[in-house]
Amino acid sequence: MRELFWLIPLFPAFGAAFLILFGRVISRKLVSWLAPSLVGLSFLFSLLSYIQLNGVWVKELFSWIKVGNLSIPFALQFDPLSSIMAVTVSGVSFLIHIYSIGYMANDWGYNRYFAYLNLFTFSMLLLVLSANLPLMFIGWEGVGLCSYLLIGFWFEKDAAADAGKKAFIVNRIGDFGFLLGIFLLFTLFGNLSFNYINSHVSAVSPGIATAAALLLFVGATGKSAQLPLYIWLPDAMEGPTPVSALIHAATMVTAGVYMVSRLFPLYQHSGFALELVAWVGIITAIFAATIALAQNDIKRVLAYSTISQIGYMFAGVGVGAVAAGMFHLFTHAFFKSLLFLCAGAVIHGVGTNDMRKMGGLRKAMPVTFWTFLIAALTISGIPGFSAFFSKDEILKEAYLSGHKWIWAIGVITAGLTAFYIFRLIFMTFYGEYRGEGHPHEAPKVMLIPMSILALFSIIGGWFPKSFAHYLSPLGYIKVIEASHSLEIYLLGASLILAIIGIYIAWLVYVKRKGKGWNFGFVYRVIYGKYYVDELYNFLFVTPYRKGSELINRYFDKGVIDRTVEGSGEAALGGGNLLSKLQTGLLKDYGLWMATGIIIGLFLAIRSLL
Amino acid sequence: MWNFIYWILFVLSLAGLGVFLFCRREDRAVASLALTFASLGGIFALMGHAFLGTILVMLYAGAVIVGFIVVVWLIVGKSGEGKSLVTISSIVFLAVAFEVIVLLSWKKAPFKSISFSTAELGVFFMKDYLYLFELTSLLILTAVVSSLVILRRRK
Amino acid sequence: MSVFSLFLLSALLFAGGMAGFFIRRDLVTMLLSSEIMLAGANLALLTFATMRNSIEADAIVLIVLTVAAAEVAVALAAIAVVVRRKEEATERTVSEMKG
Amino acid sequence: MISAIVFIPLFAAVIFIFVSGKNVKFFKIASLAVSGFVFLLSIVPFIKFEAANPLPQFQEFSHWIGFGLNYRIGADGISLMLLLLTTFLAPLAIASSWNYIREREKEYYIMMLLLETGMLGVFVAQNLFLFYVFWEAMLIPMYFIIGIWGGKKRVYATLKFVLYTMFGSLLMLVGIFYLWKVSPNHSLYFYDLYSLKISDSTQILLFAAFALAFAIKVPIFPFHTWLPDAHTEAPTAGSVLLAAVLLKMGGYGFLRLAIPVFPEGFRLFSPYLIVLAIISIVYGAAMAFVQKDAKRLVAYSSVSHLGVIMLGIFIFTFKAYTGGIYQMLNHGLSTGALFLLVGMVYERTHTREMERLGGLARPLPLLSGFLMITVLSSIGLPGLNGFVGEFLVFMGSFEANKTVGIFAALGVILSAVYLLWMFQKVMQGKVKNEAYMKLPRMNLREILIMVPIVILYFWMGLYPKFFISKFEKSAKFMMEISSKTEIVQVIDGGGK
Repeated sequence: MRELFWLIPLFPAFGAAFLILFGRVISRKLVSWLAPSLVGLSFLFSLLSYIQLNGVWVKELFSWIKVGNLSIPFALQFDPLSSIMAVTVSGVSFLIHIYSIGYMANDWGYNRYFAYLNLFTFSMLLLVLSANLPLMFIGWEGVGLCSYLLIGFWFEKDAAADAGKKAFIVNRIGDFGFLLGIFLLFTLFGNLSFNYINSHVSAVSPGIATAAALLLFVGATGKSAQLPLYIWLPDAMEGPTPVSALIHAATMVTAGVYMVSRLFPLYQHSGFALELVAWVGIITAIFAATIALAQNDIKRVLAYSTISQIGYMFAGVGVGAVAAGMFHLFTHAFFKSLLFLCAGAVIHGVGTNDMRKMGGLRKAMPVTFWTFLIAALTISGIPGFSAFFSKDEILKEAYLSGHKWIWAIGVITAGLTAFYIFRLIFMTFYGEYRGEGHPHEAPKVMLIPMSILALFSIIGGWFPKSFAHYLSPLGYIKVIEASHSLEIYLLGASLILAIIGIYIAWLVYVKRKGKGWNFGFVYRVIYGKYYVDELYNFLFVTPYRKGSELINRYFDKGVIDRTVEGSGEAALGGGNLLSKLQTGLLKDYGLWMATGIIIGLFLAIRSLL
Repeated sequence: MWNFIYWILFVLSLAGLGVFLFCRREDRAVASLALTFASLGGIFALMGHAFLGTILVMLYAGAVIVGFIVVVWLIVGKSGEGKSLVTISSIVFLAVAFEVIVLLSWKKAPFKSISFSTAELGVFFMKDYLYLFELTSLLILTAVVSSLVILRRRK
Repeated sequence: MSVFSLFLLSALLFAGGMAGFFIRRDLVTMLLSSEIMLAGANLALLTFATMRNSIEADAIVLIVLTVAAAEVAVALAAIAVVVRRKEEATERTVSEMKG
Repeated sequence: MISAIVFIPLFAAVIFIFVSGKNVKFFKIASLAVSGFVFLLSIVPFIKFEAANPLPQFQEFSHWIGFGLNYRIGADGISLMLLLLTTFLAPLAIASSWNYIREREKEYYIMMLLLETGMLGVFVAQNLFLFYVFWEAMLIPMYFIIGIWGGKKRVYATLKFVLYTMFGSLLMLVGIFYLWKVSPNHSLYFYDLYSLKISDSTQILLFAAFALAFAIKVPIFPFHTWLPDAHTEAPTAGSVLLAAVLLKMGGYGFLRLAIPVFPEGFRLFSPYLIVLAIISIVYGAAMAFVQKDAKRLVAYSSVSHLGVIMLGIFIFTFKAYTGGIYQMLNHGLSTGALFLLVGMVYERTHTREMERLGGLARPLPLLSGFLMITVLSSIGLPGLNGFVGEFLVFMGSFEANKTVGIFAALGVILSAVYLLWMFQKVMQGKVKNEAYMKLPRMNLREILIMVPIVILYFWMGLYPKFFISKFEKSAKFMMEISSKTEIVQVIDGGGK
């Protein structure tokens, strides 16, 4: 498989190209067979390569850009880190493809949808498997593009089109930082392949390394929706739910975490950058968790939960525990996409996103309810489920590596997570049904992938230790063995908080039917998402628009155009002025002649005098 | 004595000019010019260029001024004042008469300092500047013809 | 009969002619004053001819005279036409060429 | 060989004159055939071109007027690529105006062919005088194309366009006279001019003159006001060629003439020019964002993209220089395509006001697909052609000077903002008026116009080496000459 691993991204690429070109002519049946099978093939290949992997495989297909001292080969690399990502991405994508067959069954853009989904899988796999930064950048922007296309899939809805544009532009701002990071790294190292950078990182002063690392991190915050550039993810819920499940839960948003762990030596060398990553991660975690408390749209709650969980992963990597971070990423991919798929099933059944119009769906949608419950238990860190191991691994690493505050915030966020996820369950599945119509269970083609994912989210977390060992050949993975008692103490703390969270949720939403919980101002602020969107608009969007309008009307048309036309008119004016001389009166002409002669004579004679 | 005549001519010409400039009456002003030209002719003669003097007088004092008077009358005639015939003819006559006297005395032209005579002038023309001479004659011819054409009344 | 006085006369004639040209409004006077200017110039030319005793200058004076005469003839004809069409022949009438 | 390529359209145009204007079909097909044939012909030099030799190849020489004003044509790597860009786009532009131009087709196609000759001539001329002749000759057909077949305010726009450019090139003419006088036995051959010794102060003056002429043509920031007017009023094919090829002449002029012949002048002016280039990038993008008319938006977008190109050339590092030249080709393709598509929308909806357009993706799915890909290539999505050029330019400028690199890279965000905004306004959302639902789909001709361009997007994006290797050596050689480091004495005796 060593020779064929580079085929992994090419299957969906071929799928995407085929669907885009012939999308309009082939039947839906063919598409619903072709698209998932291609992604399945690449999942199979990545699984096989994962199994046979020994050391690091690099395959250069052709040299992409070669100008002067810059030479960027189109090279793919398969090593432990990218193997995990490849398997998760292709696996989740395969399941979601199958799920989408059911979900998008009666949509007129069916073929187009699967074309974009395949294109996305290709870009994500390219991002994950690339051996150097510019190639990763292709995948990086490729996923940005696909998220634009898929969020704005129902482009007739203005909200969706705006959300897609917003997502792309915010990503683009992140990519601006990423691009500058690439340039800086090139000026530093002269070669942009990961292995080269990781091995030569010590040759560079920490200061510049920090600058480069932070620039790349700007790109990561854009892509993984961390604090400054997270605003696009909640709006991205306008897109179809399987898209949110795949892109905004499992794969794309984790690209940032993957990039940081891929260039971990650079971050480690710079020291400060790593700290910043940890702190940004954990602050985003708690920030997003608080917002999720008060949202009424089921998908927005999950969106904020995603932001918060990714905050966890960044915190994990930030405190030096790359294995823990990646492990959480691995488990998160499964349970978060499951949450989204269940939400999709609920929406598919009820027809609306608003939780206030749901309730009591336990009886109507049993399978969805049970898978949803499993996922909820997982995310809140109940032992036995996968997230318990991965999240606590991160908290343990944080505590041990001296980041006490990060551990504390992490634990509080765990409590909040438990609260908002069970708030969601109680509002949708308990109490009586508040919406119209009669909710029906999702079709079988959607339930199968959900149950598979539920299975994964349970067993996924049972081998944390081997995960770290699997990654160790990368060299910068450290495995710390904590004393047994300390481990119990840490696990206990987060568990207790989780249970408290669940209890409060139960108390508020089941016993007192969810009416009592509004603390007035705090609620409104959280509900308004801290008015960050409005702030950004006020600070950036409107001044840019107004400023350009003003410049356009006054400066561009006014100043420059006027000068250009002005010079034209000046010539005309001059002409008119001169024509005034033509009075038609002989006397005037005689006068001009006389003066001319006299001046001439004077000049001639003057030389004589 | 000749100096005296010269100064008279000098003064007369300036007088003619003065009258021309400041006189209200068109025709009288034009007529006074005849006096100026006549006196100039005289000065020419005194200087020894009798031939030129006579041509000057004939051309200007005669043809030009008379022509102008005719045109002035055309204009004046339209505007009603016609009685000044007497004054005009008297001034013109005076000018011409005076000139004749001087020219008669050109034989002993006192200030003559040129060595060539009118004959030589003619020979000069005929010898090297014949074309130039013919050209001027052609010019005059065209002038006459064109003025006739200009004046022809459109049918 | 000093040469200076001759030059003085020609200068005066020329100045008078120019003044006439600018003061009076009607075309006839302007034409005449240009004639006077020409005569003044002729006089100066002649005095130089006599001083330098050059036959060519003399010839030129003659030719200038004849040409001036021709010019007057045409000018008069033009003025006559103007008069016939517009009754009065002042400067105003021929200012159609205004810019 | 190259003279044939340059003058075949001219001969065809002359023959067209004698054909009666009634059978319009003939003109449409014949002009397409001619320009198509010229394109095929231009592939031959591309293949036979040996990339290792940086000097102009396929040279042709004749005395023409003598006194140094002789006819010398040749193409080194850079001119060859621009030649190909022109011959590639001309047939597409002609094909796109088949049912766009309704009246006076005969004169229209004659003008298009004359324009093609003018454009080709500029890129292959090796003698400064010949360069100037083609430089001016190309203005005349453009004047008529905008003036006769343009929009409402066409006369104003075309006058402004021609006079503005003419004003610039007159200064250049003065420069040419000086060079003619100074150059040894009046040779105006480029490579003789490069080795010319001119005192620094005159170099600065001359550079200013040439730079102004080319800056107006590019256009760089303060001299750009003619472009939006010219574009909004020009017919589709006119603005395609105007944007895709004419604007490159400014850049080509800089790298071929202004910089190598007056390196001292360039050294003095380059910081200001770099600042102007960056302003063009940001300013063009900002202005594009607020335009109401789609074509004006695309016009301002080319101001922004040309800012990137000129930055590449002015910053004068090898990567940025090559990137700038490569970006010329990309911009030609993507902006040309943008104009073609806006033209197609205009043909159907007869309006370019973005407020009145909307939701066209439903009735015109294929067109919105093409527009999507073109917008992505123009934004510089990695994997497409725009990215390679911009990446090289930004990397080169970042290497030379960090702040310049950062400001320039800002353009990446801004271009995404206005182009996506335009795409959303035109294609997405609800259809504003019902008539648009029944708009005619893209017919075969339009598809055949767009398909080669899209193929090139991917080809130039994923395998740029195929193109870059052709002009890389010439670019390096041009830079060496311009920095007067060591004149590689390989100049072949330079014919007089």
